[in-house]
Amino acid sequence: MSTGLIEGKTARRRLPWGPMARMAGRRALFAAPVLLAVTFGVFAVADASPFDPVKAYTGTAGLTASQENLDQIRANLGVDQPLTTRWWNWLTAALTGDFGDSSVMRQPVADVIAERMGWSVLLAASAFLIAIVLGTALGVLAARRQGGWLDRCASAAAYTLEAAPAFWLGLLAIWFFALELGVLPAGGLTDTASDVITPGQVASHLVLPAAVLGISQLPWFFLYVRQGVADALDEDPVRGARARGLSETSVLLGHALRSGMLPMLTLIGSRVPELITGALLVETVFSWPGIAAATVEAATSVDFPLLAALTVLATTAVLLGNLLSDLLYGLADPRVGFDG
Amino acid sequence: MTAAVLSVRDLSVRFRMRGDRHVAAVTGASFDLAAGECLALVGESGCGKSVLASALLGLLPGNAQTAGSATVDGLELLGADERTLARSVRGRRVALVPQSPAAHLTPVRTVGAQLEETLRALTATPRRELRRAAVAAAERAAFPASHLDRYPHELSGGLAQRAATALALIGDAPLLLADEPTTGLDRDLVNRTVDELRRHTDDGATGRALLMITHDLAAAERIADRVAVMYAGRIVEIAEARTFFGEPGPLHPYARGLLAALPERDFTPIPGMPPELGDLPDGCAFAARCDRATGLCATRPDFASGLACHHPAAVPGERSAAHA
Amino acid sequence: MADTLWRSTGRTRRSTRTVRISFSAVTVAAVVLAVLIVPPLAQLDEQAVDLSKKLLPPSWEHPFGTDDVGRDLLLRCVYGLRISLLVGLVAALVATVVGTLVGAAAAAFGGWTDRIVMRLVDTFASVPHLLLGIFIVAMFRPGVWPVIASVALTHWLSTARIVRSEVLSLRSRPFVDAAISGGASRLRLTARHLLPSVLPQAGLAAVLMVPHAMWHESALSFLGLGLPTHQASLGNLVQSARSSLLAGDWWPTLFPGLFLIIPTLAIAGLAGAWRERINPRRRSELML
Amino acid sequence: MTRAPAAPRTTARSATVLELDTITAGYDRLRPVVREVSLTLAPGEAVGLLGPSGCGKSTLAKVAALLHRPYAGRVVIDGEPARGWRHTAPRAQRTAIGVVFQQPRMSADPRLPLRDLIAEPLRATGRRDEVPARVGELADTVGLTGELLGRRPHEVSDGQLQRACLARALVLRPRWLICDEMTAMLDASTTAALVAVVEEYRAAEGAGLLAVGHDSILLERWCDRTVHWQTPPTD
Amino acid sequence: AGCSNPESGASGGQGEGESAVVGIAYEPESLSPLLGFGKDGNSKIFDGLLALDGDMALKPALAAALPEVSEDGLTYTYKLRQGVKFSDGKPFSAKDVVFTYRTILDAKTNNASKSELDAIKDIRATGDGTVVFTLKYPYAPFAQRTVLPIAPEHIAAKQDVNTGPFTTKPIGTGPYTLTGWSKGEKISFKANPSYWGGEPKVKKFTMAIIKDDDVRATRLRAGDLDGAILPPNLAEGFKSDKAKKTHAAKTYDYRTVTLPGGNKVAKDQAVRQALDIAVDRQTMVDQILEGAGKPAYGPVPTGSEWFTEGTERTHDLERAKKILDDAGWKPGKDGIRAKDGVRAEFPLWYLSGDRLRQDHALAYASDAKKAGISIKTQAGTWEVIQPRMKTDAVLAGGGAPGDPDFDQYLLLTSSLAGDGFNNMAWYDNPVVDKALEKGRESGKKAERKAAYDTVQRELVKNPGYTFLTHIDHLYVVDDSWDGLTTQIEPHDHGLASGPWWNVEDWTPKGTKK
Ligand SMILES: Nc1ncnc2c1ncn2[C@@H]1O[C@H](COP(=O)(O)OP(=O)(O)OP(=O)(O)O)[C@@H](O)[C@H]1O
Ligand SMILES: Nc1ncnc2c1ncn2[C@@H]1O[C@H](COP(=O)(O)OP(=O)(O)OP(=O)(O)O)[C@@H](O)[C@H]1O
Ligand SMILES: [Mg+2]
Ligand SMILES: [Mg+2]
Repeated sequence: MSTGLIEGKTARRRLPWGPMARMAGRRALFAAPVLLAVTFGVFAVADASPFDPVKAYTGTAGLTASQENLDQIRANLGVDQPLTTRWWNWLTAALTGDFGDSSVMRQPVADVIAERMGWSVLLAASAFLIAIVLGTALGVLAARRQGGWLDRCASAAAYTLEAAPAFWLGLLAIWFFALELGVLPAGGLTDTASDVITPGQVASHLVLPAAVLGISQLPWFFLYVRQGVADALDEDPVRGARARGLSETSVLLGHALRSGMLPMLTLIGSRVPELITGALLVETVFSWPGIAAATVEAATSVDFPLLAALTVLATTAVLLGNLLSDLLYGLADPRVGFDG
Repeated sequence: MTAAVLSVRDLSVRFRMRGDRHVAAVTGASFDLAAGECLALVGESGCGKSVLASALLGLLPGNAQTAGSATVDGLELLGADERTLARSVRGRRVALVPQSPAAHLTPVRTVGAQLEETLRALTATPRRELRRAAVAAAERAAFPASHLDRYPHELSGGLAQRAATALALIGDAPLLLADEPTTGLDRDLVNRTVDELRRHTDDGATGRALLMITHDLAAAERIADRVAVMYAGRIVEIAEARTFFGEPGPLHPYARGLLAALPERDFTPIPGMPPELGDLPDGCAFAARCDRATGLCATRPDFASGLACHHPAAVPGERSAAHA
Repeated sequence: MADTLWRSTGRTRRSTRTVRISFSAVTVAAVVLAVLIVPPLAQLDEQAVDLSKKLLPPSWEHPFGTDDVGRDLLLRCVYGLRISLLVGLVAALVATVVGTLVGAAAAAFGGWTDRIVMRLVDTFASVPHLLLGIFIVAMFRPGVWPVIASVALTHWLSTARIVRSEVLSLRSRPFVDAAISGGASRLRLTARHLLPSVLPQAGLAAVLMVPHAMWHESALSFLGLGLPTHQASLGNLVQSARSSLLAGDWWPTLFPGLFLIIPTLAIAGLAGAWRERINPRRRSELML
Repeated sequence: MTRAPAAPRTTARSATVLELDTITAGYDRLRPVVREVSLTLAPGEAVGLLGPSGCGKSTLAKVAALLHRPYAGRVVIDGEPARGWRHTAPRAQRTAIGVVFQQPRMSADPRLPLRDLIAEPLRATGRRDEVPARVGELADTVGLTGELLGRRPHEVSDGQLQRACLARALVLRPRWLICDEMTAMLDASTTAALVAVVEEYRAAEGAGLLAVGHDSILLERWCDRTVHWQTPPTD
Repeated sequence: AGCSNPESGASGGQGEGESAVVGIAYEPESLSPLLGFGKDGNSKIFDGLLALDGDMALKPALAAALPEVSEDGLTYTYKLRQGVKFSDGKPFSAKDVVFTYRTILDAKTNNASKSELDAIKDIRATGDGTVVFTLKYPYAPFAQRTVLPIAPEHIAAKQDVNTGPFTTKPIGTGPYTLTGWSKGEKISFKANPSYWGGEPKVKKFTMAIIKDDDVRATRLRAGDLDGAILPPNLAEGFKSDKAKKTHAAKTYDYRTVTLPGGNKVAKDQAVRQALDIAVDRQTMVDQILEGAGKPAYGPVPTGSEWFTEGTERTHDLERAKKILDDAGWKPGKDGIRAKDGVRAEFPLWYLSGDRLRQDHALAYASDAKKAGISIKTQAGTWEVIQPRMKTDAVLAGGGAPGDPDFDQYLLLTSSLAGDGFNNMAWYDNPVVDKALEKGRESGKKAERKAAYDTVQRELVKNPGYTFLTHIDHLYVVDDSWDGLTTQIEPHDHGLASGPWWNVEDWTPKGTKK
């Protein structure tokens, strides 16, 4: 029945690279002003905050130090200059590749980031993967049998998890897996007594923090997938797919999930800030030598160079996350397009 | 007469509504569909045609209740569990061309992808061959292959209709339910599509049957063996297509009115309005609109010899028994 | 047709559904009553320290037991719920309203408005939440309102993005064409056709925000920037119960934990019922 | 000008036409669907548009209703060329044209009961007070009985929904009416009834009609003239 | 290690007890002595000229003997130990000592504790083996200050003192060398084989930095740690664990409430006296500290040789009420007293997040209420608290062992009122001022003792602070080493504190392998 003539024209629809590239380009252009605004904002807010860099720098010794001594250190650190000067100096130096020295870490910021960034990314990426995959899987299963026991348990657990601070989860996880079962190490990047970093050790030390961080991020993914899929299951396209005799799996994954996962894709981008917050807490609880844990310290000790660098990193992560989710969204829903 | 592909007995569907009321969308429908037969189901909008089709596929909304029985190949469809329906009824025993085809396609996937998926689910097409098979399936319903990579919202109304037909033809199901399969198509395409449907019915070695719900009486005349007329949830007449469209014409006053409303005939609507399905009269539901109605019509006429009317236009006995 | 045997097709469980709606409603009502009425009526001091009654297990005198400086936990839970609900509800409400409006506006206008607004949102989102929270709280005296502000201001971003992308997807539906041709202004289109469709998404975010805000508050307290740790808030109570739990005393954790979770589940239950009502098709049943 | 004049317009004011002037439109600049199509609709005139499926009739209808920006050409409504499209078109121009869309399921907001669906344009244009009277009157005309009005789109049949869509198109008393395959899924009786409704409306208001369809018999019987799409379908 | 966790077998190659992992709560800002690291001794990586032994007595370290002090107390001469090498193999000499002290005193050096060396006028090396300090004024406790670690000139001098790599990768003469510092995670040390005091038996020593008490306790229980510092309520949980021993270090660490001179109520002598006896110190020790501590009546702990016998106060609510009655503070309707229209109430701040201070503050407020004084507890960070210290009470902590001058001078001298965290209560008592000056300058022990007795008696008459408790620091450690002792500890938990102050002297129990 089919003719060769028609077949010539059936080359598959290619990914819309052009619009995607244009969107990415627009985002890249926007990134510069966003970064400028964010770093300046952070400098300004940190400057207006009551935290004192000198006090943080000197630690407990500063409590009994004389005022003269403190003033001298303030001048030495250069934090007595006005805010705009400091920001401008930082910016110009940063553009030449010099990110300054961190007063908290007592190390060049570039070194701090080089040493720690990788571990944070590893932790956050594994956690995110866990959250997305597990959340989606559970969400689909729960939506399939709305009101079933799995749905009820998982939903109640999701709201409970959302109410449970990451500290708590971490502590419980340590208590259960490291203490009661003794199967997983309780913290650190490697065994505390070991000095070498081997992939095996890192992997076993990664399990708990990544799981805790992942699970703390899970409720949003789970509940949005569940709601999206449940709604989609009630709509005509799914009715159509059912009528065609597709298997339950195809109906769920190929139709209900495909239409219902759109909010979840958005979450990929918009949960990045929460992920960073979570990483910050989890790194603290598990003594994970990542960079997120340094954020609070950098903030409360007004360590401008480190704070600015961390902000740049966080901003980049957020922008990339959002770009990724908008690209995925545009791909997943052709009606949205690549306009943003 | 060959064994019935579809056998419907006393099928009723009602919807539970707010305030404990019910809408009786289909009431006591009984008919058989033999292998190789094509039945056209006609009736005014809202009389329950689509609901009847949905009931056969187990695709009614959650507030629906069914009664009666319907069997295909000896398998009881009503009350079958979701698993049976999904694994061995839908697409495989009973295929559907839905009425709003665009709304029944998943908006975020291309037509081609949905065709290929259906092919994979219903036939043993190897992965490599999928595209080719999809093109062929599309071709059957006159869906242009160049539009396979379009998303449903990028299709014109007629294209979406053809896509839906293509999807329904894939499974080679013994029973094909086509709900308004010709909307949005020009006359050439209508003819082509209904011919394809007819061919599909005739081809089947094991015997296939077609239930075509349509308002397009010309198309019905073209392919249908018999015509069933539905009014207010009930089947009021089943007749041979030949006699229905030709002489002596339909017997039920309602069916006659329906034919008379055609633009090529009087182009005048049947006066009055169909009764609300939530509040049906005890007697003949058409009585209020019928110029032949008498006091007798306050009791409901039984469905006998293919007709449910106290005052048919001609004597039913003069026609050959229409239903199996 | 009385004799016809009707089979239902939907998997409806109406009875449990009503039970659950009423359970949720009663819980929410009880909670509201407890936090509004009990404290002013009781005139008890939830701060009263009595070192001789340290860590007593639940008893008639102290139904929830006492904490590690001998304060009555029942009283503290009720007071804590009062503050936490205030934080949770207000923060969730503000975040949801702001997020929904911004997201819907960005998508409804589209083009450059959308781009610029969303980059502003990104800018906001880029400063880590806790950091922004720390600064906001640090700049004011510690107290409830800075905490609420810091939680609300950092949490509307997800909602905004979700609402925006849903609206974007809705914007090209044919019924939008119909509305435009019916003379609907952009505002009307958004308010009447687009927003109601995304409300369930925003509502879910709001419900999730309630418990999240409560714990966010305690995270700030943990860093020394939230409510004072002696002040009873559910977050604080759960937080400070950690070490008691390690020592084997379960009640300082359990009761505040339940106080945190049960109202959340009840609110979620009501939100589910509401979603079902406004959803044109959902008729299966009420979910949590 | 939000309200169309009640009295039929006289052809004397030649400005009161709906004119599509060499319209080129589509969804891909390189391969437009509609190429240089011109069409003029005089007041009170009923024009049928016939053409093969997928040739671009609905696209043209959307252009005429100011819902789709053409790549080239202009639309003139009552002597005023359209300057904006969709939301940027002035409300008076948008509402001067009533549209019945091809697919009722897709063009109805699933959360509005039929009553609100019909009333929506009145509310959107700030004419709330007319709602009860006008909705009741129109529902009667198109044959929607009481209880149906309270149902949501997924609770009624496609034909019933199409009636509501027609009522919605008429509710603002537009001077121009575009019916895109309005009767495609309706039975003969309902078709005849709805055509009668439209004709009655046109007789009362003097509105012009563009009826898109495939059924040449119907269009010929219904319209003053029918136009056959010249260009072959794009694919 | 005494680890029960099978995973930590990876510590590899070490015999039982040759490696130790301890959990600590504080992390040094820097590891450079020039910036203040290890200024109180026991820095593991470094040695000072002198060191403190278990009884807090000075003993020679890099100096060959205790210093010779001139008659006028202005010149200190140290003979250096010969043959000591830095761990990089370079010899230690007098110029390293001179370099270290001069650099610390340099204005460009960001060392916040340089004022502790305020008395130094000059330091020089005479010959290779001797260093001589000259002081600006006689300063009796000066020798105590020379426990501060000596940095190698040949490395540190070449770098920026504030930011150079030496601040994180130091080299010293001490018993251990640093093998890694992963900030926020751990600091690890390896025994220095060429240590002048002999190679330590514990070959590997790791300090895991775990700020959260609960996490530390959990990891200790999980076998991840061999020892850890714990707050009293968590240490309690290890009582039944036979394999672990709890070491309670006596301290100078006190908790006190400042009664600021700028507050109308708190400056009233009757109020101060009443509060001083209205508080139930023993209950605080028993309930808040789980018995691990002592009531405090002043900065000097009971039992110290500097403590003035007879200044203990007993809890006596009735007398407290009477004092207030007599002074005209009359109870109002709600039980809160007032005098001349001034209600007896003031706020009390504590550092938020500090559980121990919070509990002390709450208990104090509740005791005060019984006497008719309303104290409203409030929490904040130091940024919030500091500007309010002149008028609001603060739950403060402090205490330095060694010389009584170290904290009493800063705490009580009126001229230091409002100077940072010195004299937080704005205490102003000329008698005390004079006695403090005397104690600081006099070289004679008896004279000094008399002076500090005066201070303590004055604090009974006019208690500008309500001292509450002296806190024992609790360390739970695996029982697999001999030789564990604790020093008397200061308020801060530096790296130097805990049973591991002399980890270099530990010997694994029952040397099995
Ligand atoms: N949103 C869209 N994006 C891309 N292509 C589209 C879109 N809408 C329609 N098309 C294509 O434009 C062509 C014309 O569509 P249109 O709907 O105008 O046809 P039509 O004449 O109304 O056909 P029918 O009679 O089948 O309704 C078709 O090929 C269709 O696939
Ligand atoms: N979910 C529902 N709830 C209540 N009533 C419904 C529901 N679905 C359909 N109905 C009613 O059932 C009746 C039959 O509907 P059905 O869709 O079968 O009509 P139809 O004969 O297919 O009409 P059309 O030709 O317009 O498609 C209609 O009156 C409709 O209002
Ligand atoms: Mg139908
Ligand atoms: Mg069309």
